Amino acid sequence: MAEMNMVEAIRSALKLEMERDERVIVMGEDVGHLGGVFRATDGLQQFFGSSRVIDTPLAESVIAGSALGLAITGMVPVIEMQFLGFTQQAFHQICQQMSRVRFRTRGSHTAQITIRSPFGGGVRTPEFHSDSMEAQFAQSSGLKIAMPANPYDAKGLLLEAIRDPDPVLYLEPLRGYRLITGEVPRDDYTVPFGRLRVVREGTDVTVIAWSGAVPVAEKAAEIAAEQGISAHVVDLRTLVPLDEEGLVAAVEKTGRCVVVHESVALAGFGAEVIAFLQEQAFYSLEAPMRRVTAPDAPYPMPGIEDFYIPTAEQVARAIAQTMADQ
Amino acid sequence: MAEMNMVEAIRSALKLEMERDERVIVMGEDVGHLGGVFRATDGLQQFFGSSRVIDTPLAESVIAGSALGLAITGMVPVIEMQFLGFTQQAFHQICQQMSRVRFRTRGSHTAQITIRSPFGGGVRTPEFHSDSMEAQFAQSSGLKIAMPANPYDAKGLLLEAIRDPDPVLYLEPLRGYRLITGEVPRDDYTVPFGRLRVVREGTDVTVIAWSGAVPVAEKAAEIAAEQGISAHVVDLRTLVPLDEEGLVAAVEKTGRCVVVHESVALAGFGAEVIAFLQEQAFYSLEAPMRRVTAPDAPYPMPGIEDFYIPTAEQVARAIAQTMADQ
Amino acid sequence: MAAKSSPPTSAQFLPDAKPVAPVSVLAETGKLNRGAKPGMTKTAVLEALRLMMLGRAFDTKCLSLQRQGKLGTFAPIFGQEATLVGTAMALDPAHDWVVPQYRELPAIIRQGQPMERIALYRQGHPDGGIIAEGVNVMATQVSLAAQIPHAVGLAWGLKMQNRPGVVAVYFGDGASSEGDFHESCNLAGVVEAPVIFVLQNNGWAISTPRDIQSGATDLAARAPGYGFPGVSVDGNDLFAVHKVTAEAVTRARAGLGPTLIEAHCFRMGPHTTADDPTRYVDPADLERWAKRDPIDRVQKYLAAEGNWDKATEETWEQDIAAEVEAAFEAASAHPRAGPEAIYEHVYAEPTPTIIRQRDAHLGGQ
Amino acid sequence: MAAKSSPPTSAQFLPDAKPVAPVSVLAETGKLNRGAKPGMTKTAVLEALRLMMLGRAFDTKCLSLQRQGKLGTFAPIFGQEATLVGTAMALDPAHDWVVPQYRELPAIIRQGQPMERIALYRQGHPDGGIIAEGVNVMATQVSLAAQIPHAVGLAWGLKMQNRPGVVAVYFGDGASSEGDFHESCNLAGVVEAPVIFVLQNNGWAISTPRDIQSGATDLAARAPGYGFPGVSVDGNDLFAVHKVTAEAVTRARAGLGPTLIEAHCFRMGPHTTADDPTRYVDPADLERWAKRDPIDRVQKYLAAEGNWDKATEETWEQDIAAEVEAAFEAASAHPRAGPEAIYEHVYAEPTPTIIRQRDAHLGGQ
Ligand SMILES: Cc1ncc(C[n+]2csc(CCOP(=O)(O)OP(=O)(O)O)c2C)c(N)n1
Ligand SMILES: Cc1ncc(C[n+]2csc(CCOP(=O)(O)OP(=O)(O)O)c2C)c(N)n1
Ligand SMILES: [Mg+2]
Ligand SMILES: [Mg+2]
Repeated sequence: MAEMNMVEAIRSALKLEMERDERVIVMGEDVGHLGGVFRATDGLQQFFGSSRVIDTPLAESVIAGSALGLAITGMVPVIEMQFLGFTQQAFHQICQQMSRVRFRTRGSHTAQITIRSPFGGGVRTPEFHSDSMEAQFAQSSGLKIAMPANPYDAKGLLLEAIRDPDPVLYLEPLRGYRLITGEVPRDDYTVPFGRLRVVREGTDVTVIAWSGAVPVAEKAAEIAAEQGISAHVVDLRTLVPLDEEGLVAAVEKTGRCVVVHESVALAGFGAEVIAFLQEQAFYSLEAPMRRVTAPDAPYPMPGIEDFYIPTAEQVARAIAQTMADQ
Repeated sequence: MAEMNMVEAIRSALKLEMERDERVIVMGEDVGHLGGVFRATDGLQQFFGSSRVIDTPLAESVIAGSALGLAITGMVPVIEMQFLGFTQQAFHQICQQMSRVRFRTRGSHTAQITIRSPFGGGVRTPEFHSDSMEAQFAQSSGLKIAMPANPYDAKGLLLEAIRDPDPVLYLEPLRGYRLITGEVPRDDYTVPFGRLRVVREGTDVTVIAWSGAVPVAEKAAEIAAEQGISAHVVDLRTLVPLDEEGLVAAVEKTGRCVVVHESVALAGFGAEVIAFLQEQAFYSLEAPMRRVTAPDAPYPMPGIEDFYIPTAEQVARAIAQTMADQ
Repeated sequence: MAAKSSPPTSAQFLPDAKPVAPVSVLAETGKLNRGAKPGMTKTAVLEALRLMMLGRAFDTKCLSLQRQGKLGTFAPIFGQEATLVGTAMALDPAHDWVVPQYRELPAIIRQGQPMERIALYRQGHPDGGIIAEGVNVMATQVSLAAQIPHAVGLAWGLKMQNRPGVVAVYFGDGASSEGDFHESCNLAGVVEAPVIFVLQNNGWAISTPRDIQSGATDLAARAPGYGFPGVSVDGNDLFAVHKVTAEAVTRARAGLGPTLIEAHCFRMGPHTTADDPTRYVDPADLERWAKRDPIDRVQKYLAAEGNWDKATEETWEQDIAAEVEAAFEAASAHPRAGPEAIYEHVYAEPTPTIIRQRDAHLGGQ
Repeated sequence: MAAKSSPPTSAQFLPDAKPVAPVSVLAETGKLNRGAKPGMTKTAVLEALRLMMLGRAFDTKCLSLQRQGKLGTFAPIFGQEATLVGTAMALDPAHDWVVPQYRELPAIIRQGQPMERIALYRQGHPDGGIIAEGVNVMATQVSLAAQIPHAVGLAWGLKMQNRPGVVAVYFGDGASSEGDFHESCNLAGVVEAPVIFVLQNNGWAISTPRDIQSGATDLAARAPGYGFPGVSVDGNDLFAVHKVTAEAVTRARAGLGPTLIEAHCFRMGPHTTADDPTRYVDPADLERWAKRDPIDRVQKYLAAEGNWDKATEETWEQDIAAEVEAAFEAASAHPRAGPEAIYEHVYAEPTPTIIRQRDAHLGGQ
């Protein structure tokens, strides 16, 4: 065990897996010599050489697209997309090509590829750097989506992702890169996909979050506790596959639910969570489920981004309102 | 009034608006000399000349991106994207650029652009040609989404779209291009955005659909009627803006709801509709709302696509199940 | 184009005033150009001819099935046979790869993909997507240019692993306008990937003619902008196409990186069976290009050498027709796919969501 | 690179063995090359120098504010002044457009955008995005190469309407690897749009050096592949940059279409204030390029002509500093933005959903 922040946990997983499996390569913009703009790949090129830790030209579509070719030759590419907002340029390669190659060829060709990318706001970045767009990828059948909220899960889910025979979009909460720390085993372990994590046990209302929204939900639960409300906080960990059983159980437990995420509300993944629960746990519901999200507006300029990102206070308010609903 | 099919109604709107407003230009792959692969722009180049009806190189991103530049010079581009599946190549230009230019410049620059595109299955097309991806665009604040289900709305919504000062994604149900016919005024009229249409009055259960799913919902309502169930069918017409009031009223009326769409279930727009209604009409709900959608798999090969697209029978079954729920 | 460059400019890189003369070996008459050599053994020429004829026969059969409503939309190769076969014959199917767009039938067959699979694909059967074990081809690509990045990745991977293969990736003049073309060429130039970009300039992208597709006189002229050679070749000349591809293969195997080949040919048929080219193709062009027919040309060459006559042609045509027939019969005998096929191969293991949806669906809900 | 082209090939388009000599007018010493003319009036040279100095002073100020935590991340122009000003000075702000990436401060100022707006933008204020009435610039572009299609559309639109304008679009060597670069150049070539592609090759894309960015010897060599001229120019040479841009403007105004300019310069500062270039930039390179400083060079030239001296330099620096100071003061006096700004300008009219969300938000929910 060692105390690590998110970036360190990610780097530790990359290093471990590259040592264990020589098919694994790391590629992307500035990942090599510089070690990534957030240093997630720091030292890897020095250790593994520039044939395994590869600086690419600035071209997201061919980064994703060539990874599919590389995978077909038996390599296991781990791509860093510098910011999630810039995966839009590679949308067709990710969503239509690598995600569907298995389906299209009935398993003849597959895409064991991991795409790592930071996302989310709160660090005063320029436009696009803070965009949360996990829901846009969720429609792409064939792609898995992992979104760790803490260093332990970051390492375990990344190892699971790299070893997964299918393409995985692995999203990292930028704001938490250095802020979120925790105990992480030095050795090999994986966190299975499709199992949510109970962050905090509670009895009155279930709060569902993932990635950077988990600490917000936790803090809201503390505020709620001061008001005498016991919030049950769960972290989805992976959106695809979704822990259907776990979700239903978590909501049946309290009969009330608040979903928190950083992307806009409209057609966000929170809508899917609510629609699913509404179908599967309707009769346990004592009040309408609520969403706390960004408003349906583009991510704004740094000067006003604090008004845009859901806060613990907003979540706490939603919890209180949900409790007040009959 | 004249009897028109969908393609004719669309063409009639284009022609009318190009005559009325000389800033309007039509551009895209094969829209000029050929008149579009589905003939939606047939005859327009002959009539308006090749400087207003423009065949472009095969490059979706610059088609969308150059339209933004054109709009800033005061032109009003109406783009045809040959199939919705191929807008993924232009995703960053549509979702990050044209949709946000107003927000970014606080209204200094705007994007009066319409993007027309066919989508949806049932006509045995090759891969990607049938993909339904409206929900992926719905996360892009700044973009409006219109999805007409019949020739009257097709013309009226298209005229509204072209005149709207904001970018509009206007999606056309491929399967219905020639199959769906109806009376259409020859003259100028618009159908306002954000007002759903009641397709069929009913009292027991509300069925919500848009575009190509509307006829499916209608047929299901007929089947249900034979079983003594009175279905209230509504057509959203536009997803953005959403007719919030109309939706709540439609569901409060019956207390039961089935949402039908052709895209995959996961994070589809049906999830948003259900999440919204769950928040706003919870206390009227007598049973869980249900979704009838494509399964969470890529659009399959033509030989099995009939198993993939939601059928009236499946919707009727969902209606019956919803009625059976206590 | 020359006019475009005036007034005087300091520019060091000027567009050519007119297209370069494409590499040519076998004249339209079926005679070798003066001093030119076929560059293929007699056996290879016969194999190539057979593949070209097979390709054409297969599509002719498909066209008739399609008209009977027994087949979905497809893109016939008519007229492009020499480009496809000339390139493919320069490859070693054991090591080299073919990455197709959707109009590369004989190249795929030459790599070893069973014709039956192709028939199945055209019938709309999901199993038509299966790539036979050990066959170095990628699946049909419907999204234009999207295959080009894959090909670069394949070539790069082979190089990383010191494997001997070279990758030939096919795409059209239309596809060459897509961003993926550029990003791929550029990456390939940086990593010196053993990849050959086969740009089939058949004059059309559906109804869009070449001069609306690009302002460049030669699309092969793009290669130096990525640091590798580009060559313009008569795409209806089997020997010329084979020659320039063989050179590109040699360069790639020697570690010298990519080549861009622009093969000038003409789409003699419809874009796909859903298209009506009489709306936009000038019949005079068709006539002109018909005289340059790639199959005819090789048959004339062989006949002049005493290796081809009407009788042989008839026997071959019968054999080939039988082979095509057999492929379609085998495909038709393949068990039909049911709804369960939708839920298979989405992931290596179905997710709980997929299992729930499948069970509901197959259970009749 | 020459080695790359062997073994012998039939290719007609071969990459250059080494880069061409960039167009040069004013030597590093500040002396005109033999027979060369500045090509700008004295007044224009002084205006250009002032803009270059202003650009550098603005960024120096920003850097110090940023270090004090009073400013967000930004990309300084250090070293690229001559490329930016030499191109901008060839434009007519009344008709011509500047479409920037994010490192084009003096070009935008020259077009007429008030410095105060730029200061506001850097302070993270949403109103920093407002383009002043009648100023022909587009907004800062953060998504690389995404502005290039816009520029082509702008130029095309001006041409369609027979308006006189020309569009200069700026982007980096890194951005030139994006698909949008290619699609834009290609469309511009087809429609002969009056657009000038200003590729600022500053040697780096964050930490990625030019030779990982492309295998091409010259990026300007890409132009013929789109049917228009490409020119390589010393980007630290104000006169050379101005000359090739003026030629491109003349061509564009004459209806002869686009030009691609590759300006060779060097990023003397960090990529952005979030970057630590000491991790990857060789100090020897910085030293070498420091000797080629674009401002210094023009000052030397003017001094030799008797139009510049230390005293003038000091006065200018003080004036410029005051101007920059005033811009930041004006920006700081701008009313702060509140949460309501998030809900404004999403659409021309807010949708019911936005109104509901806004009311809930501002109502404290
Ligand atoms: C990304 C994308 N955009 C549009 C289409 C629709 N489409 C199919 S084929 C075609 C023309 C292709 O032309 P070309 O690349 O020259 O190939 P050819 O058909 O001539 O062999 C178009 C526009 C597509 N399949 N993919
Ligand atoms: C589409 C996209 N991908 C990645 C980034 C992240 N990024 C910002 S600047 C930069 C390097 C840009 O290099 P270049 O185009 O040469 O411009 P320069 O910064 O040198 O002026 C990168 C990778 C981005 N902003 N946009
Ligand atoms: Mg073509
Ligand atoms: Mg650069």
